Amino acid sequence: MTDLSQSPAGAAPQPRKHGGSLLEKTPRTKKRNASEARFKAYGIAAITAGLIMLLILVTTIVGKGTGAFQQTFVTLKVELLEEKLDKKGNRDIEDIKKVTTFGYAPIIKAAMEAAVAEYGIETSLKPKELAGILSKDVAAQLRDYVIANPDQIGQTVEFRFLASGRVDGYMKGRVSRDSIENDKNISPAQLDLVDALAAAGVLEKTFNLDFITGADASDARPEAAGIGVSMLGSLFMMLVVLALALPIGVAASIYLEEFAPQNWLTDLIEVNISNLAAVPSIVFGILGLAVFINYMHLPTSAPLVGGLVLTLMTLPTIIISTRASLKSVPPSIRDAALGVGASKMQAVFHHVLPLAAPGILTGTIIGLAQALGETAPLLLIGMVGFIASNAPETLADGLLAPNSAMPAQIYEWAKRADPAFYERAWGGIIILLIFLVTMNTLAVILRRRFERRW
Amino acid sequence: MNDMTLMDKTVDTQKIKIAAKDVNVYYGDSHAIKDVNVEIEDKTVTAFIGPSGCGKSTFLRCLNRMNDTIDICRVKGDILLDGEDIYDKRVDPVQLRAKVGMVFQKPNPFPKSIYDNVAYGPRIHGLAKNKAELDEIVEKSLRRGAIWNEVKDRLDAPGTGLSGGQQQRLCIARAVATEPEVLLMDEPCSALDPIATAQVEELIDELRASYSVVIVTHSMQQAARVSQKTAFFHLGNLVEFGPTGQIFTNPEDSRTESYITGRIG
Amino acid sequence: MNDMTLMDKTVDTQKIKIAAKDVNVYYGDSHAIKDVNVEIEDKTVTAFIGPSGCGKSTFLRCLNRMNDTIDICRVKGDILLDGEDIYDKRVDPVQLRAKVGMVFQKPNPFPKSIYDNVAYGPRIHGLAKNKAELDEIVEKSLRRGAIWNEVKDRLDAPGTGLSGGQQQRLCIARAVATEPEVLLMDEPCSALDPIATAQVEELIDELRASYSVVIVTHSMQQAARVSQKTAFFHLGNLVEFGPTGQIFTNPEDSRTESYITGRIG
Amino acid sequence: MPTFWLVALLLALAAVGFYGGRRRAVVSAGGDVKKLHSLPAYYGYHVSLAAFVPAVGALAIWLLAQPMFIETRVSGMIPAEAVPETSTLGLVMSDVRRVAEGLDLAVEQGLLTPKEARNAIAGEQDLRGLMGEVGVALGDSVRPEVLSAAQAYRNLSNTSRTIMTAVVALLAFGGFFWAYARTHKDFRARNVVERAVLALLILAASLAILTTVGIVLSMLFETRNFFGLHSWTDFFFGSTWAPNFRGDSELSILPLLWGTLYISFIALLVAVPVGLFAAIYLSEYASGAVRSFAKPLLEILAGIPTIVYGLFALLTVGPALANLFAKGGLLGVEWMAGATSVLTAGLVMGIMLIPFVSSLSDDIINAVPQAMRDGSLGLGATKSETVRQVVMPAALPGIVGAVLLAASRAIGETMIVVMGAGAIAKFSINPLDSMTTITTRIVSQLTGDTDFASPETLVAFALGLTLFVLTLGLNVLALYIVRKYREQYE
Amino acid sequence: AAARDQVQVAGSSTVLPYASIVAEAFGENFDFPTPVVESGGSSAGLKRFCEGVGENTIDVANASRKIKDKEIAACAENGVTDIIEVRIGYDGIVFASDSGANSFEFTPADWFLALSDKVLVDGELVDNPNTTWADVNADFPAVDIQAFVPGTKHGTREVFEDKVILAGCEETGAFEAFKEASGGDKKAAEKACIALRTDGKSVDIDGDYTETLARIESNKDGIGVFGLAFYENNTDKLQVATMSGVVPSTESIATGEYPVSRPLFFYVKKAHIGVIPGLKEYAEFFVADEVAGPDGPLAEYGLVADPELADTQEAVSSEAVMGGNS
Ligand SMILES: Nc1ncnc2c1ncn2[C@@H]1O[C@H](COP(=O)(O)OP(=O)(O)OP(=O)(O)O)[C@@H](O)[C@H]1O
Ligand SMILES: Nc1ncnc2c1ncn2[C@@H]1O[C@H](COP(=O)(O)OP(=O)(O)OP(=O)(O)O)[C@@H](O)[C@H]1O
Ligand SMILES: [Mg+2]
Ligand SMILES: [Mg+2]
Repeated sequence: MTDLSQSPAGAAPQPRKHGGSLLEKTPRTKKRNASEARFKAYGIAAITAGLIMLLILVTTIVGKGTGAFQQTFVTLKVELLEEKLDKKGNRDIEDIKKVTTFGYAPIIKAAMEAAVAEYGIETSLKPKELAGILSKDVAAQLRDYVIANPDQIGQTVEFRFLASGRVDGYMKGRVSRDSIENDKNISPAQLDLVDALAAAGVLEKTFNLDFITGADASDARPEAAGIGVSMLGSLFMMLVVLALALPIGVAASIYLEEFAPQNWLTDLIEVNISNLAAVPSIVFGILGLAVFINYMHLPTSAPLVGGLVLTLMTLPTIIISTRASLKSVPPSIRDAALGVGASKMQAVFHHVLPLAAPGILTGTIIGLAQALGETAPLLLIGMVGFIASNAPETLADGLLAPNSAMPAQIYEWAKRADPAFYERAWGGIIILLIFLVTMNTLAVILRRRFERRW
Repeated sequence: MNDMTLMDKTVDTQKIKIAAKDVNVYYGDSHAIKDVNVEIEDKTVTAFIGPSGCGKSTFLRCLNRMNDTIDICRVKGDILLDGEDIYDKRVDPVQLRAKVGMVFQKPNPFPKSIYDNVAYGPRIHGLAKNKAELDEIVEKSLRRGAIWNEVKDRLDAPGTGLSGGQQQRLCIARAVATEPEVLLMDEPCSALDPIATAQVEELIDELRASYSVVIVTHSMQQAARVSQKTAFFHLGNLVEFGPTGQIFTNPEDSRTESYITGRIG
Repeated sequence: MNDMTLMDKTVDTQKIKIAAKDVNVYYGDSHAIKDVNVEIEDKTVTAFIGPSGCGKSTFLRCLNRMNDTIDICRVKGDILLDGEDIYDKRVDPVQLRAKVGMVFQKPNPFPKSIYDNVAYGPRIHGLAKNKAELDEIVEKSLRRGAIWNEVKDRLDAPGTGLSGGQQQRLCIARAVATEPEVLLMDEPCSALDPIATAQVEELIDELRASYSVVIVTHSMQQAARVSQKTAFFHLGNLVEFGPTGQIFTNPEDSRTESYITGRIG
Repeated sequence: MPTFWLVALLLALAAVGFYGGRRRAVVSAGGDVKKLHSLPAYYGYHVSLAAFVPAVGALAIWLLAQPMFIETRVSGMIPAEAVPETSTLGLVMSDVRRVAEGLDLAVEQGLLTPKEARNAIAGEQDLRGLMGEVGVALGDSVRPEVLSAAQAYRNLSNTSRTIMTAVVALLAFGGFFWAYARTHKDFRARNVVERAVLALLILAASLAILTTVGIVLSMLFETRNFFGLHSWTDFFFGSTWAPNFRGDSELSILPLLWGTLYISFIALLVAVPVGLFAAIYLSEYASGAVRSFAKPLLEILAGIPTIVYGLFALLTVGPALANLFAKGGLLGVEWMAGATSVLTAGLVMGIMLIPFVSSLSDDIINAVPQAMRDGSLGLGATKSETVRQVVMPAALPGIVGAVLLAASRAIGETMIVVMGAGAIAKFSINPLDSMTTITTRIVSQLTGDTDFASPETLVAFALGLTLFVLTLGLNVLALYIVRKYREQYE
Repeated sequence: AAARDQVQVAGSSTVLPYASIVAEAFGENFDFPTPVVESGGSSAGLKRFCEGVGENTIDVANASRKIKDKEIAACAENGVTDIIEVRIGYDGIVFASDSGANSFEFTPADWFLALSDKVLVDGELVDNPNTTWADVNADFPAVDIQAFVPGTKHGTREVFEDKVILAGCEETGAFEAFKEASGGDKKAAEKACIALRTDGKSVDIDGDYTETLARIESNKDGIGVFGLAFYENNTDKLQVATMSGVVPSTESIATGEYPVSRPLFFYVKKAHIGVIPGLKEYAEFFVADEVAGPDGPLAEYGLVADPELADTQEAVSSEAVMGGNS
């Protein structure tokens, strides 16, 4: 019976030689502690490395992008000449609309000449060159105003106009007199004019809300481009992704992890899901184009389609992380619930799921972050390009009207020739990150509430 | 606490609550329970005794199909509860487990508050109409689990932050809160001091009035004290099953005798 | 297995192995251990007894700083091992725990094979030069844990697939495999049958020859059987500490007496 | 918006059903909840589901089928000669739809009475102007055939709407009363509801299969076209990737595959150790405060648009490596030709992938029960030993999942590769050489200016499909490994 | 499906800036909504264009090359038969280096000698031995050859290959040598001519001109291939090289003096005219004198105006389809 009797020669076992004092570390302890310290140092190094990278990236982004939040404006008095805008003089809106933006050029030139005269600025510039310091957006701004207020024709109205991208660059120090040597878009004389106008207080650099709320503008007028509309596009897409990917992903994981019988079919599904994670995002674009647009006839360039495609792309991420965390809930918890007569479903929803919530939220954070920054699949469903629509007014509009998305917008801007867009691209990235951080914060707070160790 | 007061026990014959017929259990290839036949009576406390690893827990877990959750575990044979085969396809294990409650060998409180631990069962079974009733159930159960005094001031504290014995009693309270018809208790007093043990034994005795209780224990004294019937398991076999008095005083099988007198383990 | 053979015990005075001075332990705001002073001798078995939730485990865990792992737990006071403060900044808890081994109240085998469970400690401490030596240590430890016979054919099976009592013995084997100078055992026999209990008690007795053993138990008989010194805890206080014989036969404090005679819990 | 109201009605019915079912169950048990088979709420859900699900299903099917049905009916009405030579029936139909929609809107806004709308005759009114007013722009003035078709379209839709409403309402009420009638204290409401939920769960899981089928189908056809134009031996076994505009290009996947594997490998070489150590530090060593800010911060790395990483690779990492390894660099070696290399892209991609590994692993490691750690620490193990030998093996399946996710992302990344690794497909073991990956080639061949029916473009589909099959193989392998080494605690 | 009310355009990213300028102005001046202009490359644009006729297909495809016969066939297969081809002008392709670095005066032969995989040395075809520009042409400074050329997906690459490398190949006589080597096969010789070296001297750029610019900024010796419009917007950072002695500008390209340029097109689905509101107006507006003419905003941005714009205007307003009754 006694196993003990087999211990050698009945002699009382001698205790192992432990190092004498606790305060003195044995060589082995020293070695192990060293390895412990190394291990910990690796951890610290890993975190620090990650955080330093983040810091570098974020400082780069902020450094390059903050300029986008400021813009140079020129305040001008404009005489809305009747003979140019309403030749017939009958204020018929149809007639007024016939004057295209090109027809507003003389008015703008005149306004600039008047300003030069008013402030006593001496310049050799021709009227066209004078107007060259203003954005090309100015004509559209004026035309919109006139169409909205036909009764103002003939009056002199004060406007706040965008300065052209080059002028703005000059004010921000991006453009210098040296750098424009070969530039045919702006001349040193124009810069003299800018200096004079700035001195007169007509031209100033202020915070630019339009960048945050506005829509894209064409390549010819970087100063007018904003990210607001595409931000809404992203928002609607994220809503779709969140509303679909999270419940579907969690549901699928629960089935696979808790209910599915172990057989080839579930193995197939399992392998399939991890494989979907490895499918390049552009392939999801191909799929979206084929299924949602060509087959289901959903509109192109619609955030709804973008959201659906991104949902499919995000699902594997959420499923993989959800499954991993479901797996890590100890079986004793399930037993305890089943033991008091809970059904499997109840055990899962009442106990396992809350315990797995941190992992699920992590998957959601990462999946949504990925979805938020993705451009490639949007390329194929028509959300990348020049989509300068207005801000959607209704939910249906938001989902179905053509729109772009922040990363697509940023990507487009980064490609454009005018360096002024480059600054906006970085500004856009700042906004994207703020968007991301806001989105994450919610999830992180939620996750913290679920975290516990047992 | 005198040792063996066996002969005092009245052994009334009660209706059979659970009948196990030729039950065999396998963990993968290993044969853990071998041809066990046993009849557990209503309004009776049945004790399972036997050396560690002989299959008591395994068999106990068969009685409310908790073995379903172990992938590699296969159960053969019939187990009838009130004459119905609990392994029948049509049987809903959930309903079964609501009838046949369980206290596990290792205390496993939910990582929730003490209150929620106990209230969980009544909640999912709809045993309380309102909060007040639920409070009452919780208090009553905790009292029956002999832990009310220790936790009444910290019902919101997590159940996992209790001491070992407290967790064990919490699990007992949790199990009785759902008022099962049969209560399976796997070493419910292993971590309890004598007083708490006595209280739990009192509870068992009280439960016997209306329910059937099966208790696994390593303490011969305890088996003798609380049970009317005793089953002795050895290496997966049910060696002997009979009135507690008889088993302890006059076992038929030599192995039973050896175990009771402390010669085999 | 006769009950109380207390007076047979020789109570030699040994050198003090662990001295606790004014130890206070808090879980958050709750005060779990209050001003405990105790001196644990070398080559002696010390039993901690007391009702469930009185702080035995908490105090035990102080002795090898396992409480460090509980965030909300704060320990005040001095605990000296061989005259050295184990809470000193310079003390490496790892080295401390190698000296002061522990068997936990809830068996917690690693999700590894039985062999690896036992070999883990010797491996990290470099106790075996080669595989053969390691095999030997594992076998010896499992034998000492009184579980060798049950598991020798399935050393590769996962330790988590054992029965409750087997897991407990596995954990004992795991703890003795590292040959600590002090072994803290938190209810090591709670899930064991009498035979296995006797084997473990024999082991404890054997260990006493060279080590210091602290055992938490709810069984007064066990305390009486194996220990030379007994400490009685109540509601976080160390009520009485002295030679086992004296505590059980002639307690000074009325609470001790009540507990031993089964009146308070 | 009748559909909207219909859905609202269904929702209302579901709500009523919930309370009704619950009440009925409670009443049938004589007010004693304990006598019920299931919790009262389950009876409520049961009636709700019975009222809602079939009706909504019918509604969805109807809404999908109705346009098709009406379209065929209406297009049958358009005489063949009414379709302009250059146009198609489909386009005329879209005009019809637009006019119908315009009429609807006009009626809605009170510009036309319903009767006028029904009887409007093309040419009599300026319908185009009218439509313009309600916001429906027409390309041309309304032709009579189109107008009458549009009117028929409206009629049909109205009838169909009415029938649909009737059918849906019937189903809803039918379901409602059927379920309501079945509601009784012994009715196994929980089981029924749970079975419905399970069906939903299965549905969700099958979506993965559907997606896969969709992906394969959407690429299979073009892939077949590709192999019709280009020899498969060259594609699979050739050694050169050199598309050109003249056709007859060499398009072999092998150099791309090599680049893909190489770049992903380097990225993982960065991300896995850093991510794992970060996770371990966060979950085992870091204080709560450190953890609660470091983890979300690291997660931002996953959300920085890849274009930023691309530029970072291009402008910072690439030149830095070139400073070291290129000709005239600090090390005086000439291992690097330009600023782009596998290493550049791999390093930068690795940074992006850190949170994929760190955050997920952190959650998994954190979920390992404390008792495991205690067991190890109690034996005198150091924290690192505990982590390496007890915690990590227990967390392995989850960690493998995280690493696979990172690997998947690495394989799928484009922008960083384009900007960091260059665009040259070549076999080389020098990590300082430029290479490219399958994914970037898919993107560039798809978005380029080549002839869309040429093999140079179609190869994108073949690449996509092949990659799909390859990763499938890798995943099967990973599944096998995880199964084999899984350690279940407790 | 609700009716679509805006013009949908997709295609070449080279045409995108021009199309976006037009779309913006179109939206401002007409009651129609601003057209949606997607990018994604000529190939993808034409592919979607040819997917069929109907609302869920695009109306206009932008292309930086002429539509290919095979594509027309594929279009026809899907029912897209009447296509209006509109040439909007020319895109000049220029060679530029960092404004602070050396300036160059190239001939096609220089480029061939610098970048070709094989060159003719003493009548033998050998692996390109040239490592510095001085090796290529004694007049050039002795800086390392580092050229950033468009990736093989870019239409620009085709022009670069045809008008520079191939021309250089013929100029240096290598073409004949290649032809001889391949047994008189002209096609094979052409292919051999345009094969660029892969030792890192010539770097394919798969991104866009901003990437090329960034590469040049981080490697001052680099010379890149750009679109004229891009160069004109970045004159502060780049200096342009002459080709065969001609300075690239909208004028010199329009007159054909500067050889390296390519026409830009868009294609309109005739079937959609009259159905998609504003489609025809958009097409007409695009080629109107005030837009695409030499003084219009497109030219200002860098498009080389088409000298035959009047014909194009005429073709658009008469909806003349390709291949047919033009
Ligand atoms: N992790 C914890 N957090 C908060 N309170 C705790 C924690 N662990 C124990 N306690 C409390 O501290 C007190 C002492 O607990 P301890 O575990 O030391 O009791 P014990 O004497 O070991 O009891 P038992 O015999 O039941 O194991 C109890 O009131 C218990 O509820
Ligand atoms: N999950 C499992 N997988 C494999 N074998 C198991 C598992 N659970 C138990 N066993 C084995 O089955 C046999 C019976 O185990 P069981 O837990 O029923 O014993 P027990 O009688 O409850 O013992 P104890 O008193 O120690 O709790 C033992 O040999 C045990 O090792
Ligand atoms: Mg057991
Ligand atoms: Mg304890």
